[in-house]
Amino acid sequence: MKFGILVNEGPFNHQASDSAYQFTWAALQKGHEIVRVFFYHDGVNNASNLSEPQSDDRNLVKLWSELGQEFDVELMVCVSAGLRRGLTEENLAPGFELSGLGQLIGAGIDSDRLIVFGD
Amino acid sequence: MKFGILVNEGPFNHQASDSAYQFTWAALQKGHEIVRVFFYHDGVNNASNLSEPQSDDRNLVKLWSELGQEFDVELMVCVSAGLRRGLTEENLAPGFELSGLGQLIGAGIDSDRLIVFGD
Amino acid sequence: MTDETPEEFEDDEYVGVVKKFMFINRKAPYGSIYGHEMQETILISTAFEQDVSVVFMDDGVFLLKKGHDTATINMKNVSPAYRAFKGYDIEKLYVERESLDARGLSPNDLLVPVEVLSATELGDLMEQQDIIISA
Amino acid sequence: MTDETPEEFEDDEYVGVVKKFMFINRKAPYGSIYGHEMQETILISTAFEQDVSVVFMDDGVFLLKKGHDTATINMKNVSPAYRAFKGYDIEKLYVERESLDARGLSPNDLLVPVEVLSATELGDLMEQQDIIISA
Amino acid sequence: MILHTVNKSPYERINLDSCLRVARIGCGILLLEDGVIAALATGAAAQALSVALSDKSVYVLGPDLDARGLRECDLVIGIKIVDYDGFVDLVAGYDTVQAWL
Amino acid sequence: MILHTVNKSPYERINLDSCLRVARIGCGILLLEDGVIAALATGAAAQALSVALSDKSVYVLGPDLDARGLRECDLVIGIKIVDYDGFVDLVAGYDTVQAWL
Repeated sequence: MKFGILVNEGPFNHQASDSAYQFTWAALQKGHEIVRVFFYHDGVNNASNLSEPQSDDRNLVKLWSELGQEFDVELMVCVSAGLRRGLTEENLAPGFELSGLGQLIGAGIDSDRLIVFGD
Repeated sequence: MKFGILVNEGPFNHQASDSAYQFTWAALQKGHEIVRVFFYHDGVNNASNLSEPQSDDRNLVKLWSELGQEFDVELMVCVSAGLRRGLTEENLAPGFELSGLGQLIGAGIDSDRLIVFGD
Repeated sequence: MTDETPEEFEDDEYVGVVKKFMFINRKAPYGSIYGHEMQETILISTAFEQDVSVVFMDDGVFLLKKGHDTATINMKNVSPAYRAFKGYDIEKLYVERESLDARGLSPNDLLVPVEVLSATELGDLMEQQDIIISA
Repeated sequence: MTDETPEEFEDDEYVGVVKKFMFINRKAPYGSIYGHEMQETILISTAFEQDVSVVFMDDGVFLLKKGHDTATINMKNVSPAYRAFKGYDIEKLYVERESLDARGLSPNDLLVPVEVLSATELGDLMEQQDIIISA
Repeated sequence: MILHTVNKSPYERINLDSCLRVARIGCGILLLEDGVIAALATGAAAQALSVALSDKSVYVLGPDLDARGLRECDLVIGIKIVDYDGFVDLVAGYDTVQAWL
Repeated sequence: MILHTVNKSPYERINLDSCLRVARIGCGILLLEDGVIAALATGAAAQALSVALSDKSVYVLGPDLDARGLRECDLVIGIKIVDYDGFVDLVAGYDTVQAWL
């Protein structure tokens, strides 16, 4: 089955990105297709290659980045929400790309299910 | 009177930084002293010089930055919360500085009142 | 309102696919950005010619309250974008009756015409959707 | 637990100034980071030799719940830091009775000894503070 | 006495309830941001605020009321409207501030 | 039918109430993140969930229960525990997902 994922919060203040990551990972392990993970609102902060979590804590930017590359999953960051929050091409972690908000609607059209994670 | 200000959220998802800014501005206009504005949790994102809000919207990073310089107010960003969220010396807006969390306690000791703004 | 114009998505990739999209607004304006940024999502969706419904419930009904004056908090007023919805053919606007009643509000307090649904009717409408985006 | 050791603040600047600091935790663990990052603030405060009280109320009582197992959500367990509080001489821990009762919890469910206060007693204690930091 | 600040709507979160449970006689309560919604006379928090007004002062931040399209005549009687200047004066006038985030 | 997800505690926010008001017979409700707190048999949401269980399915995410020190024996009877794999199966099994954020 085809899933689209929307992440509305950054990797620290809320659990949204953790839950989205765990869900996405489990879905891939079960053989489902992830059409796209779209990052909106403060969710764009999940794509920042400047983030350096404590060494004994999980690193969600790295986890998403690796998942995106290993499973060839599109990790799309809303360009206008990102611009406001300081996300540019230069500080995107590998595997993430900036895109228009239309790609969120596209994810809804192309997916059998869209699942939203937020605060 | 001496005020300390704590800001726990970034400049977009929540109104906390707006309220803190308006309060701080009003306090300065009334002749009060702002001992320190301390940015913690996602509040560190208020210091990012990479942030580019829409042209017709307020720019809280710039507003804080200007207030800090014009009134010589300490704008201190928790270095460890900042590191996790990608805030480093290189992307601090003018007037902000990275500091240890002890400066929050110091603000409490040095102020007559500490006011917390968050989600 | 948005940095992107809907026009830039007018390609042929999605021609013919029409899904029922529902956008649900449940949070008050200004205290958080969700309603405001959701407006951009809703406007962009019009370029894809989908079957779009927009719901306001819980404190989301305050997004449509008449008389927002944001000058003294120095934030952008969300009202003009809702008034512009009609021009983008976004006409299916629903408000939950229970949310209005609990707040002592009536449809006359709202700045655009809406259809008022009971929680049960709203639940039935939700069940007909293909995609639900909430914030 | 924290990147900074309290020791680095052991300068003489604040010697002799002792204020009553109260830290109030009202949010559940893991769903948001506030309780977790508040631990760092509380630990740092010990270097300043202030009169520190820590309150757990509303869903903040779950921060102290015994038996947290965070392996399957891949997040850091908040429990060890609370157990370490005693070693930092953070011994004034208060829990609101009404919050425990509403959740069907008792002090035996908590991983460290606490003093249970009624809402009224907690209000009186709050009124004695110089600085209150909440999140 | 404490100045309690409440920045969340009573329809979204329980913050105001917690504040009112703990707040002592003579204290102040300032509603700001989405918290101003609690001040509506037609709303679900009106009764609790009326009770609170018998032995506490309740304030609401005018700029946040204006932003959300709410007016003075919509409010529970006895609640005082302040602007940011008034907010500053309240903080200076009470002894401590507790934010119910 | 819809799978409703609720990620907030019923003691902090009104999300579960809103979900239960709108949710139709036969739908599924998944409690996750701080939302798992609602599933406690000794808690204030127990009664509402028991009623919901008469014509709806209620699930709780096990990893989030474990993290918060809650166990299966603490839960309202009838609520089913799922892991992330089970979460994926639920999403696939219901027709749509509505997140009560």
